[in-house]
Order: sequence, then C-alpha cells, then structure tokens
Amino acid sequence: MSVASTTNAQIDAPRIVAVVSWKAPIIFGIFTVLFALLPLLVPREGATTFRLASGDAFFTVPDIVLPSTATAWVSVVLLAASTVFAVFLANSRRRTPLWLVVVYVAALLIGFLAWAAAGATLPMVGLLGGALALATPLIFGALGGVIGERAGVVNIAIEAQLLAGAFSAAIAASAAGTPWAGLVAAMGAGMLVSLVLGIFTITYFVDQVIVGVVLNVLVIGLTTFFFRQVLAPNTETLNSPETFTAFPIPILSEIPVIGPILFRQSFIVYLMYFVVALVWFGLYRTRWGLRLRAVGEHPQAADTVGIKVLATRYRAILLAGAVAGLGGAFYTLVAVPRFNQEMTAGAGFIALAAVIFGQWDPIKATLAALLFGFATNLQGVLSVIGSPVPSQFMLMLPYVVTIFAVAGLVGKSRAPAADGKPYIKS
Amino acid sequence: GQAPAESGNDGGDAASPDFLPCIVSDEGGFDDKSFNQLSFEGATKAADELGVELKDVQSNAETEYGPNITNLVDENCNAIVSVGFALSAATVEAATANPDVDFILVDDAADNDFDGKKDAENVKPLLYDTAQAAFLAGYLAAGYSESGKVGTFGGREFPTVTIFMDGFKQGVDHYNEVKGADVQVVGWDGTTGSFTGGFEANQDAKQVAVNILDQGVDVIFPVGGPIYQSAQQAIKESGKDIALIGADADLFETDSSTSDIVLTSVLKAMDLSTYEAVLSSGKDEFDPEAYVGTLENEGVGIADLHNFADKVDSGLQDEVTQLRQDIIDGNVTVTSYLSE
Amino acid sequence: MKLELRGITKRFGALTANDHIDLTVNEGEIHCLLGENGAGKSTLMNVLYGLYQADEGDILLDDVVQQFAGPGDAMAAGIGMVHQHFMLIPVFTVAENVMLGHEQTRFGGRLDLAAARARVREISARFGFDVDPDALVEDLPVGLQQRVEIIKALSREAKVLVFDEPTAVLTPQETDELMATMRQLKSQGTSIVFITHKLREVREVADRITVIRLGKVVGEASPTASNEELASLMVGRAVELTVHKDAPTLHDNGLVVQGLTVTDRLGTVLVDDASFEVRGGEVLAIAGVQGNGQTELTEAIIGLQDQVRGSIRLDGEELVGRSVRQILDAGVGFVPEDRSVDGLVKEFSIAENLMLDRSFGGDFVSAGSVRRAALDEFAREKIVEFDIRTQGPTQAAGRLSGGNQQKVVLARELSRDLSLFVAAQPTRGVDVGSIEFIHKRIVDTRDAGVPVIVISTELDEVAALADRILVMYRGRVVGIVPGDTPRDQLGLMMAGMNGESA
Amino acid sequence: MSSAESTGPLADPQTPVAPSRWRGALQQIVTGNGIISVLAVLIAVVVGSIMIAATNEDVQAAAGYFFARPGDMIAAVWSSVSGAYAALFRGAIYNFNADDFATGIRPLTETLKFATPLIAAGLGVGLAFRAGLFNIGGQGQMLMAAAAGGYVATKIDLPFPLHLIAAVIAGMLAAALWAGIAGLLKARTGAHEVITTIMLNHIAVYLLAWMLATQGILQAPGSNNPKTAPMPDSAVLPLLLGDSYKLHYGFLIALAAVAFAWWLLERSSLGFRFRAVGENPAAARVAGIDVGGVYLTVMLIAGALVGIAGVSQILGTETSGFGGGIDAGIGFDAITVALLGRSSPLGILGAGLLFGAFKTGGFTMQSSQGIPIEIVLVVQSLIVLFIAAPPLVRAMFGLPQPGQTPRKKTRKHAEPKKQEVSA
Ligand SMILES: Nc1ncnc2c1ncn2[C@@H]1O[C@H](COP(=O)(O)OP(=O)(O)OP(=O)(O)O)[C@@H](O)[C@H]1O
Ligand SMILES: Nc1ncnc2c1ncn2[C@@H]1O[C@H](COP(=O)(O)OP(=O)(O)OP(=O)(O)O)[C@@H](O)[C@H]1O
Ligand SMILES: [Mg+2]
Ligand SMILES: [Mg+2]
Repeated sequence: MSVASTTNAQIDAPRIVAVVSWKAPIIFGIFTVLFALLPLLVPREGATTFRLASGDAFFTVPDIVLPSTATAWVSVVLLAASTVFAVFLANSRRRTPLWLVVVYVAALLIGFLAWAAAGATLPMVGLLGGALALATPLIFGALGGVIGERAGVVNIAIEAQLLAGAFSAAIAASAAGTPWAGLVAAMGAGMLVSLVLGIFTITYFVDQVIVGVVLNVLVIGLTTFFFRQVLAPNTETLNSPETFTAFPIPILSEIPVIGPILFRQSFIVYLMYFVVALVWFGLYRTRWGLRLRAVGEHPQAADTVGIKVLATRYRAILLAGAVAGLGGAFYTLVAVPRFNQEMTAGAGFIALAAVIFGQWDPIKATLAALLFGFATNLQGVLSVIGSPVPSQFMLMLPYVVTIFAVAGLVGKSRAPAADGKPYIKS
Repeated sequence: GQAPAESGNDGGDAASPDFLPCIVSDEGGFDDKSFNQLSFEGATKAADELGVELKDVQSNAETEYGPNITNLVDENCNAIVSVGFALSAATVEAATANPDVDFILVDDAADNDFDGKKDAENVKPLLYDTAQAAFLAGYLAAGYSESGKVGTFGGREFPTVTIFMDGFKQGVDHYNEVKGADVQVVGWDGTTGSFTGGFEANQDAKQVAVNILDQGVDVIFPVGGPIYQSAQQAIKESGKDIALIGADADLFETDSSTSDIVLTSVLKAMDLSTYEAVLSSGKDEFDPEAYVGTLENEGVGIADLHNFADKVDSGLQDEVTQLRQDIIDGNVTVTSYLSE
Repeated sequence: MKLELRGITKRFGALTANDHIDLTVNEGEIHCLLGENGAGKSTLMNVLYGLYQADEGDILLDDVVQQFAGPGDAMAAGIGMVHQHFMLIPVFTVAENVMLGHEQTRFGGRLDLAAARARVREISARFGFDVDPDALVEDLPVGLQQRVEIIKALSREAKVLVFDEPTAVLTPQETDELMATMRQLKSQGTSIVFITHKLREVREVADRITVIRLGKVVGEASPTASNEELASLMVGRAVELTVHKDAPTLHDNGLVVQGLTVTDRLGTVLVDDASFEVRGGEVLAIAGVQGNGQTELTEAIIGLQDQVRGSIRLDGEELVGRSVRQILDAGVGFVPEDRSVDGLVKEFSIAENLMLDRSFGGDFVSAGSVRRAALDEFAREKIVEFDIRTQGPTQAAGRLSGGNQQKVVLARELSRDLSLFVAAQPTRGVDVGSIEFIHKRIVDTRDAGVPVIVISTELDEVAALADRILVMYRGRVVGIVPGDTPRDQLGLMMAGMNGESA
Repeated sequence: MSSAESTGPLADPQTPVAPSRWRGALQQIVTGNGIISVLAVLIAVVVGSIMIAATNEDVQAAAGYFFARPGDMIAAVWSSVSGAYAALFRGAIYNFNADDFATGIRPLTETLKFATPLIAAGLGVGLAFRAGLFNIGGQGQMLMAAAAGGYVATKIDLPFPLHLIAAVIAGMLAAALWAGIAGLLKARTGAHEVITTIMLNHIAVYLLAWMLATQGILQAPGSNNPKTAPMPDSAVLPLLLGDSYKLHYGFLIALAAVAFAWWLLERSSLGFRFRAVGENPAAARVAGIDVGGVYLTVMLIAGALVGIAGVSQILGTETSGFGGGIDAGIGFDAITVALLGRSSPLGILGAGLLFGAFKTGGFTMQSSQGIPIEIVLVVQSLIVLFIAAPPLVRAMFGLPQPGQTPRKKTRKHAEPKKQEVSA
C-alpha cells in the first residue's frame, strides 16, 4: 500500500461521539415506579430471613434478616437514585455503565424478595439450586439449538428431541437396569430426530421451519402412541428407570452457599457444566467449531476452502441432537422415574427462545435458560412461603420476566447469516 | 402359538349383542394415574363381569368431548361414562338428545344452569366429598409430624384439586384446635397456594415439591395425578424421612415403589362407584340419582397405614378412627363446595 | 506451473455458459480474460477451481490431467482463487479466515491462532500489505478485504492464482499496488489468470489476452490493442466509450447540505461535518474509496440514517428528521449502492419492483387495491424504454442479469417527478453496452434541470459524468474540485491528501 | 424462508401478479406435483397402517400363530386397516352406513366445522409469514379472543345480531391486541417475535385460567369449576344448515376471511408492502415503507384472523361454555396448516379442510375401530413432511427427477448467493 494511505489508516482512528440513548433511564424509571407501587399499595409486615445455609452444610452461614418494609423502601430510594443518575448521564450524553445496571437489578431483586417474602424465610440455596435444576434440560436443549443454528440449520424440533430423549431414556434405563443406558439411548433418540431433520432439510432442501414444526407433532404422536400402547401396560419393566440421584461432590459441595447450589446436584447437571464448557470451547477454539461457524455464516466461502458443507451440517445437527437428547434424559432419569405423555410440556420452545435470547452463543443461551429457571423457581418459592398474588399470576412470572428481558436488555440480535437457508450447490 | 378354532369372531359386537358400555376420558387420557384411570378400571371391571366389551375413547382437547360422546352414541353405546367436570356440558347435551342412553358423569353435578338440579334425567353424576377424607389425612399428618409443618400442593387450581387441599388444611387446623398445637400447612392457606401449573410429572412439579420440603415439612400431600411421582423423587433426593400422602387411589397398592414412604392415601373411590353405575346400567337397574361419595358410604376414605402402622402412635390412629365417626355423625363438620 | 484447459463445456440447464473453451497459461505468465457480463468467465474459473464440475473437457497442470471433486482438490493441486464476490466470513478475523480449511491445531484440538497470525504477518510483510490479523473482516474496507483474499490464496502456496475482477472495488492507488503484487508473484513463477473489465489495467499488466463472448473463445488480443478494439471484440459491435455532455446550465433550485454529521449507534462518526451544495442542472460526483462515508452520506439524504445532525435542505425545505417516505414524496430519486439488497425485492416481479416506492397512492393504487392493469402497462412501457432484457413484466427481478436489474431500479427512480436524483454506483456490475445507456440517462436527467449526485468509486465514471467532484476521506470532505481534475490528483485526495497540497 | 424452486411446492415462493395463476396451479398438479401429493399420502397411509395393524388385537392374536395359519394374520391386518380407513372416510366425508343422504353427509359438515378455526388461525399465521414473521402465538391469541368474546357474550345484554357481532368483534380485537404486543415489541425493540409469542402463549394460558376461576369475570355464576356459563342464544353463531347439522356461520366468516386475506395479500397495496417487508425488509425500508409499522400492522391483522378461530370456537362449536383448553392445539396446528398451504390464502383453505377432515375422521376411527387417536397425528405429519420433499418421494418410488441429467447435477439453479454479476 502507498505510504499515504497506510499511515493515514493508522493515525485516523474513527472519531467517536456520544449518542444519547434514553432507553436505560426510561426502563429504570418504569420499573422504579412499578416497584414503588408494591409496598405502597400492599404494605407487608415483618422481617424477611434470607437463609444462606443449607441444611447440613459443614460450615454454617448465619441467616440475614431484613425488615421487609424498610428494605423495600430503601430499595425504592436506591432505584430512584440510580434512575436519576442514569437520566443525568443520558443528559450529559454519556452511556449507562454496566455497573449501574447491576446495582439497579440487585436492588430491585433484593427489595422485591424482602417485600414478597415478608415474615418468612427465603431458602436461598434452594431457590438458586432449584433454578439450576429447572434450567438444566432447557440448557441442553438450547445448546442443541445453538450448535445446529451455528451451522445454519434452524432447529424448531428441540421439543421433539427432548421428548424423544425422555422417552427412550426411560425405556432403556428400565430395560437395562442402569441410568447410563438411558443416557446413551436419549442421545441416540435425539440424533435420530436430527437425522430426519437433516435428510429433509440438508439433503432435500425442505424448509427447515416446516420440518421442525412437523417433527414436533410427529414425535408427540409417536411417543404418546407408544406410551399408551406399550409403556403404560408395562410400567414395571419398561417405564421404571433407575435414576441419577443427587451426588454431592466431596469438598466442592462444602463451599459455603455456592457449594450446595452447584455441587449437590445429579450427574446430569455436572454433565451439563461440562457440555456447556465443551460446546463453548469447541465452537470458538477448535477447528471443528471454526468450520462449523463458517458453514453457518457463509457456506459458499467454506466450500471454496474445501470444507464439506453438507457433511459439516449433518455432523453438527447430529451432535446437537445428542445434546438435546441429554436434556430429555433429565426428565426421566433425574426429575421423575417415569415417562409421561407430553411431559416436556413445551420446554423445547422455551429452549428455542433461550437460543435466540442468548444470541446463538452457548454461554449466553445458558444464562438465558438460567434466568428462566430462576424466575420459575422464584415463583415456586414465593407461592410456597405464601404470596398474596393468585397462583395463576405467580405462574406467569417466568414468561413475563423473559419478555421484559428480551425487550429491555438485548433487543436486536444477529443470527448466523446462513441460518435457515439450504445450501444448494450446482 | 396355538391357533384357535376357526369359528368366526370379528370384534366386540358379536360377543355381546345387547349391552355396550363406553367411556370417554378428558384431556388427561386413561393413563393419568388419577380419575380417568380409576374410572376406566371401574368400567372395565363392570364390563368384564357383564361379559361384554368396553369401548373407550380418549380426548386430547376440550373441543373433542362433544364429538367423542356423539360418536359413541352413534356406535350404539348403552351406557357412557364421561370422566371429568369438563365433559359436563357435552354430556348433558348428548343425554338430552338421547334419553335411552345411560350417562354416568364423574366429578360433576351435571348442573350447568346452577339451579341446584341436574339438567338431564338420564345422567348420573358421581361426586366425591373428598374434603372429608382429606380432613382425616390432615389430622393424621399433623399428629404424625414432628417438625410441626406439613405440606401440600396441586396440579392446577381446579375445585376437584383444591377440595383435597382444603380438607387437608381443615384437618390440620382441627388438630391444632383440639391439641392446642401449632402445626403449619405449607402450600395452601385456604385461598391460594402452590400449584405446578399442569399435571405433568416433571422437573417443574418436582421443584415445587422441593421448595415445600425446604420449608422443613415432614409430610407432603401432592394432589393431581402423576405429580406424586415428582414429590416421591424430591423426597428420595432430600435423603430425609418424609412421608407422602397419596390422592385418589391407595398409592401403596397402585405404585409399589412408594411403599416405603407412603403414610396413607386419601381415597376417592371412582373405580367403585363407576363400576357400580355401569354394572347397574348393564343389569337394567340404572338409577340416575346423583351419587355423592362420603365417608359414610365409603365413596371417599383414608387408606390403610401399611408400613406406617407401627410408626404412627396408636393413640393417634384411634383418634382418626373416632374422628371419622364424628364426621359421619355430624359432630365435626368439614366444609367443601359439595357440602354447601 | 503451467495450466491448460481443454474443451471445457459447462451447461446450466438450457444455458451453455462455457462452450468448448481452450485456454493455456504458462508458468510465470499473466493471462487476462476479457468478456462482457455473463460471458462465462467466472463459470470457467469456478470449473477450474473445482466448484463446478465441467460437463466436458479436461484441466491439465504441467500436462497432467486433474480430477477435482471439489475446491479442496484444486487447492491441493496448487490452484488459488480470489473470488469476484469475496469468499470471506464477515464475522471472522483475518487470521481465522486465512486459516479456515487448513487449520493448524495444538494440544487438545485447539486452533493455533498464533501460527495463523504469524502467517498473515509474514505474507503481509513479503508483499507490503498492512493487514491486522485480528481485525474482523466485516470491519475492513473492501480494499483490505481484497488483500485478505490474496493472503488466503498465498498462504496455501498457490502456483496458479486466479483473480476474478479484483479491481472493481479498489482505488486507483490500490489497483496499482495490486498490479505490482501481481508482477511480483509472476516473477516468482506464479501463473496468474486475471479477469477485469477495465481495459486500462489489461493493457498494463497482461502478457496475453483471451476474449470470451457468449461462452466461447472469440479470439486472442495483444496487450497493445486499443480500448476500442478490445471493447468491440468483447461486445461484438462498436462501443462508444465516452459520454457526450454539454456544459451545465445551472438552475436556482438544488440541495444545500450544511454541517452534516452522521454517526452509528455506538457513536462512531461516519460523516464528519460535511457541507456542500448541488444546483439544478449539474452533476456532483462524490468520489472516494468505498467505506469513507459516501454510503452514509447518501443514506442520510434519503432519511435512512437515524443519528444525523446538521442540515440538508432541498429547494429550501429541511429534510433532516423526515421519514424516508416523506423524502421520497418530496421528489428525491435514489439508486442504492447495493441493488440486490436495498434496491430490489428479488422475489417480486419486474412490475412489482417498479411500484415498490409508490404503494401509498398515485397511479398504481386506488381504494387500497393495486391497479394491476395500469401497473402492467407501465411496466411494459419501461421495459421498452430502458431496454430491459426480460421475458415480460411478470418475470421475477432476481432472475435478471445484473445489468438488467440495475435498469429496473433506474426505470423506477427516473420515472417520477424528481427534484433531486441520487445514484450510488449506478454502473457497478454492468457491461460496457449498458454503461453507455445508463450514463446517457443520467446526463438527460441533469439536462432536465434536476440536481444529480453520483457516487462512484470508479474514476472513469466520475470523469465521464461529473461537473464537479467532491472527494471524501474518513467521513470528511477532502475537497470539491472541477470535473476535469486529473485522476492522479483525485487518487491522492481519495487517500486523504488535501486537494491543494496534492 | 428458503430459496429457489428446487425446494418443492411448499417453499416455492409465490410468483405474484401472475395472470395465469389458475392455469399455473392446474398445470402444476398435472405435471407431477399432484402425483407427488398422492404418493406422499400413500407413504403416510402405509406407516399409519403398520401402526394400526400392530395395535389391533386380532392381528396380535393371529400373529401368535402366524406360521400355523398365515392367512388369518393377513386377513386380520386387512380387516383392521381397511376398517380404519373406511372409518376415517365415514367420519370425515360421507357415512355410507347412514339411511339417507341427509344423515350420510353429516360428517362432511363436521369436517367443515372443524376446519373453520384451522383455516382462520392458519390465515393468521400465514399472513405473518408473508411479512417475514413467525407467529407461534396462535394459542395465546385464540385464548384472548375466547376470553374477550366470552366476556361480552356472558356479561353484556344485547339483542341477537348485535350481541353476536359485539362478541365477535371483541374477540378479534383482543386477539389482535395480544398479537400486537409481539408486533410492537419487534418494531420498537427488535425483540424476536418467536420468543415473545411463545411467552405470550403461556401468559395467556394463566391469564385465562385466572379469569375462569374468578367470579364476576368469566367463571359461570355460582360455579366452582374453571369454566364459563353457556353462551346466551343472542350471542351464538346460528347454524348454517338447520338443526340437524352443527355447522355454523363461523365457517362463512372463515371463508370471508380467506377472501379478505386473498385480497389483502394478492391485490391490496397494504399487502404489497407486507410482502415486500417479508421478502426484503432492507429494500422495503429504502422504498419508504415503515418496516416497524408493517410488523405492528401485520401482527394486529394476523391476531384478528386468529381471533376468528377463537370466537368461532366459543360462539359456534362449544356454545355450552368453555374452559382453559378451548384453543385445543389449533394455534400450533395452524402453523402446519399455513406451511402446508404455502402461506397463500387458498392453500390454507385447502390445508385447513384436509386437517379438519383428519380431525373429524379421527374421532370415528377411535370410537368405531378403537384406533389410538395419535395415529392420526402421525399420519398427518408424515403427509406434510413428504409433500414438502418431492425429490425424496421421487427417489423412494424410483421416479425420474424432473428435467435433469444424472445425479449430482440434478439440483441446479442454486442461484448461488450473490451470483449476480458485478464489474
Ligand atoms: N449457477 C448457475 N446457474 C444457472 N446459470 C448460471 C449459474 N452461474 C452462472 N450462470 C449463468 O452463466 C452465464 C455465465 O455467467 P458467469 O458468472 O460465468 O459470467 P461472467 O463472465 O463471469 O460475468 P461477469 O463479468 O458479470 O462476472 C450467465 O448467463 C449466468 O447467468
Ligand atoms: N440463476 C439464474 N437462473 C435462471 N436464469 C438466470 C440465472 N441467472 C441469469 N439467468 C438468465 O440468463 C440470461 C442471461 O443472463 P446474463 O447474466 O448472461 O445477462 P447479460 O447478457 O450479461 O445481461 P447484462 O448485459 O444486463 O449484464 C438472462 O435472461 C437471465 O434472466
Ligand atoms: Mg340444572
Ligand atoms: Mg464473473
């Protein structure tokens, strides 16, 4: 390059000016007002106990007791202050820093919990540990979705893979008498669903959304059929799987607060940690991942450097199916030792939402699933310790939280460029 | 295998020309570990005894009840069992149009205009005042509990579900009153409580159970078909000595895997009443009068303690027996939407 | 390495894109392929590169017949290709793009990015490129993306390199540098196939020239042949290469832009305090290397940018803050730079594309319904007027060749009452014959008293159309110079040198 | 969603404003796609037959002594399978066991009744598809329509046609607003409609459950069950063919909706903008179309169409009151209907009728032959899958792929992305 243009390119870094964004202050304001209404309209008496210890921990952690109403009002003040600060920043054309968002969310959460759990004890370990367990099948499903979509294959059939996984895990574990067999069978079932998806979409270019939607119906039909015809009459032999029970990891599980949450779970949860890390590592750090992402972004470019696009896609969705199948296994090898018809109850669609919410990234999708799990368990815990809100509204909580999170926090996200498009080569 | 004799047998109709009992499920299907299954068992037993085939259809959605019942009428069913309050309107409609067919409606009064009378002559409503039985279970649980906390949760907030939870709570309250104790009920306060949002036994349901166990209860009473399996798994994982109370059927009998933890079960004898209703229809003795299962007529009840017989103080056992009699005699009143 | 193609034939359904083509490229030779759009040049190269399978014919390297099942085989045999449409993954870094397909890994299957970075730096140093291995490709200007493509090919030690229209998006300086690189490669014994439409370049660098028309080799030419000779060999008729235009008659109406600053959502300044005016009856050409704010400038005029400060007044009326639709209604005609993304709905018919920005009322809509008869008639008229080669108004626009797609967009924008006409890269991807036509229409528009802004990276085009030239660099207006400014000076300005000092 | 014509009939983008649309459609059927559809149905029917035979008790019994008397087994298979499909036909089209034509044709009217909500909801999903939005929220939209329509019907007193109209409009409006939330969020914040519509489904389920359990809102007065009172006669959709058939005016509304959607998409300027945004939002924006506004408008109209499904359920099909499951999975079936109908109103009409027939026939299969109802689901989904993949069907039956030379080169006109020339 000429001297002129190169040096200029070095010197003239793009100039940055501040852009006013009123999004954060507005959202802060809305939530502050909404939250302030709670203690105002429904004042609650008593103190809230945040119990950090788990029943039989080695180290005892003292409970934290906060006066409900006072804490709620302190939160309101904090929220209002954050809002004012955000307005000030926006006014002086500065962006809302991440720490302010964190402070805001923390204040909101603590204030809400103190208000909602007035006069009761909040088992924090149970709350968070349960959230993790609830999120586990969603995380597996979402990881399956991420792998597939990163390779350019939209997978609406996560629900089918979860259900098929749960179904075959139950049978295999019952028949073989060991949950390990169930795990393998679940992966196989997930892969089978993927294979059908692949044959139709990769080899025969059928619209990926159609095939996904139809596979869900097909698998619901098939599993319900076999459940009623075969499993229900033979519950003892075919539908009583051995389960993976919680298995505390020595030492790690003794870490105060964190230990009981993260390390007193069942094997599949540990497997989940491993798979999340592995998928992240695989996607971003290995040759396999580089090629897979290339195929999902620009299959023709991948083709021109000698990457077999279709084979890469097949391998990706088969792996995705195996991962999603593991999530299915959670239903019958951890949650309950029984397959029931349609027992996944739409979790595959929540996982799909987590894929998009998580911007097609394994870690972010995991966080999205965890958020959902947390909101679900929060409503569970609050309804158990007695909440004044009708149960139906409590049950809405995770879905409402997700909508707010998607609309408020992330907004537009970019899918892999070739996601959903068949690769047709001359 | 051995080939049977050649004589023609082409399906059910040849076997029994005169009586055809039929049953239609609600959305749960006949494998729901709950009222569909029990009613199905009762109807099957009656059909076997009558030596006829039972025709069964399952519904997958609310809009399928009407067509399913109509189709059964078209198949010339003589008695049709509809399971669940949700089928009430469709059943009444079909009954009005087909006065010759006997209809048996489980869990509903067939009174859709709420005038206190059922809306069609040929419908026999089967109702169960399970609050009475759950009352006993609540009393028993309160007495059994060492932690002073007992728990309950439901599938969805339906009256047929909350009636169990309500009775259970009244039983505990009664215990507190009599004994001056302070046993708490977690998961139901008489108006709102913990629900899983569906009848699927999965992690969501299990987590609700776990959250209740986290509050330190040592007896838990899940109400809603297979969700007891979730509670069972939660108990197993807690590693603690927690007792389970079953709903509908005697869990000890229907699911042997629970035998170590099931304290008792609140019985709702749908199998029995359905059996009797179908049988009477088959014998041309159909009595469309509404049936209300109570402790007195043993349409509801509390199961044997089985493995827990020696874990529960015998004095408490006697008190429960006495309480049962007191309820029957009207000395103790249990309120529920059926008793109003 | 010597490359020989013998009797290559490639058919797409009924269309024979390559018809028994023979071509020989000797070791250390730069061989130019010439031909109008759709002549079959890229197809031939794709066959060579293993992307397409030839229906007939052989590929020989050093006189050995090759069997390429895919690009992998071709690469292994020593063939590298810089594609006409970059085969780069936009969201990958330079190093990742370069290593893709022949990655080195370390323990545990980890990608050896360090090695890839080193390789990129090494090749960059060898050819004097300045490419940051860790930059995301989508953030790079096209000129640099081009270099990434070259590094990609070189990193595989290609002995035969195919350059398919690499200069279409480069500045004159960058083009010169590329030619220097090609000569350097040639001196190291690399055989090069070079495809371009710019005859100047051909004569400058080619050792031999082969001309293809309608899928057949129509002849060889020597680098000493004149532009006119080469053009008529390509098109098969005489082509007029210069546009006739009279001196401008300036009117009072026009566009006045003052202190225009455009930023993206993160606050990066894309257009930096630009001020200029265009009067009715003149063509202002905006020159600059792609990615220096021209696109954002035009988008700001049409209302597509939302972080805009400053003022844009058309015939005295402020446009900033108005919606795209209001601006279109004010009589602004706009030909977007990327017609396949922004200009056309490919699945729509030609007729539908012609009413794309007129669906709110006017001639084609009454009572909420589309007046299909009127639209159809209009489309037929325009097809004739703009010489759109198509089977009819219902043909999907995506099935047209590039030049014809461009004519559809022009037909749409030029058939309204205009108070301003903005055309970005109006002849990109268009063959010599159509360029002639499009340039003429633009000049006609100017002569009708409409202010015209033409954005072009192509200096020949700028020279042909401009009454005045505005040069942009890094979002700033470097200078506004007369239309006959020498291209050397323009080139320097495009690289950021101030007009006076250059 | 997909490119190029090689993806089969389902993904084949519409070629709008084609004067020879009808002739084209006809031609398509004759030149092979018709055959493919028949073969697709055949494959699905074979799979269904296997499942039917396998669950049939007589077949199971005969299989036990297959080697002793194979004829029994074959006879049993034949009788179970033919009985099943005969029942399907009897239940869905014409009951040949009936005494007279008037009774015999009743199944067909039932099919139309069941097709009604499928068509309406399919239109809602299909319309959104055409604007590039994936509306998975049919369930929630139907439930909200039922809630609002049910409220107006049971809580407000009005004379006959007025009451009905008010209830229908209330339902459509509620569904439109519910879908509009997703549209607004998409337009304003870019929140992906797949996420928001899924979440809104769940929220609607619980919201309706609460209303149904609350006296004074939807719960029948004096009742404890989560169910409404019966709809008053003044708000009920009249029967279309007299008292002996249950087909109601909802079907006509659905037909009107088809006509409206057809006009909207194929003829109106608004629909033109919808399609432009659906095919290429970038070009639409440059052409002055407010893309966000289109997203909102499309979702509002799509919601209203789905709302028709909701009100036709409560005011026509289930007039004796409804509970929380009134959507009956139609919101999801509608996706398949829309896709099978290629998101074109007439296609959706056809697909809705087909699915209605399956649903209706399925009841008879179950009640008269004891066939598990899930088999219908399986057969249905297999049909959709195979119809969508003509090359696969051709391969399975060894038919030649259309107009092409041997393998590998068969899949042509990829129009490889960005193939278009640039000089
Ligand atoms: N995959 C394909 N399917 C069908 N036709 C094709 C395909 N690729 C190219 N063509 C057609 O083959 C012909 C030759 O195209 P090609 O891309 O080789 O032209 P070119 O000479 O490279 O033109 P340009 O100068 O515009 O790059 C054109 O008519 C084009 O439309
Ligand atoms: N992918 C494709 N599939 C089908 N037909 C195509 C495809 N690409 C191009 N065509 C058709 O092939 C024909 C030739 O296209 P080509 O690109 O060669 O045109 P052209 O003569 O170069 O036009 P122009 O001079 O405007 O660039 C056109 O009629 C076009 O419609
Ligand atoms: Mg009555
Ligand atoms: Mg080319």
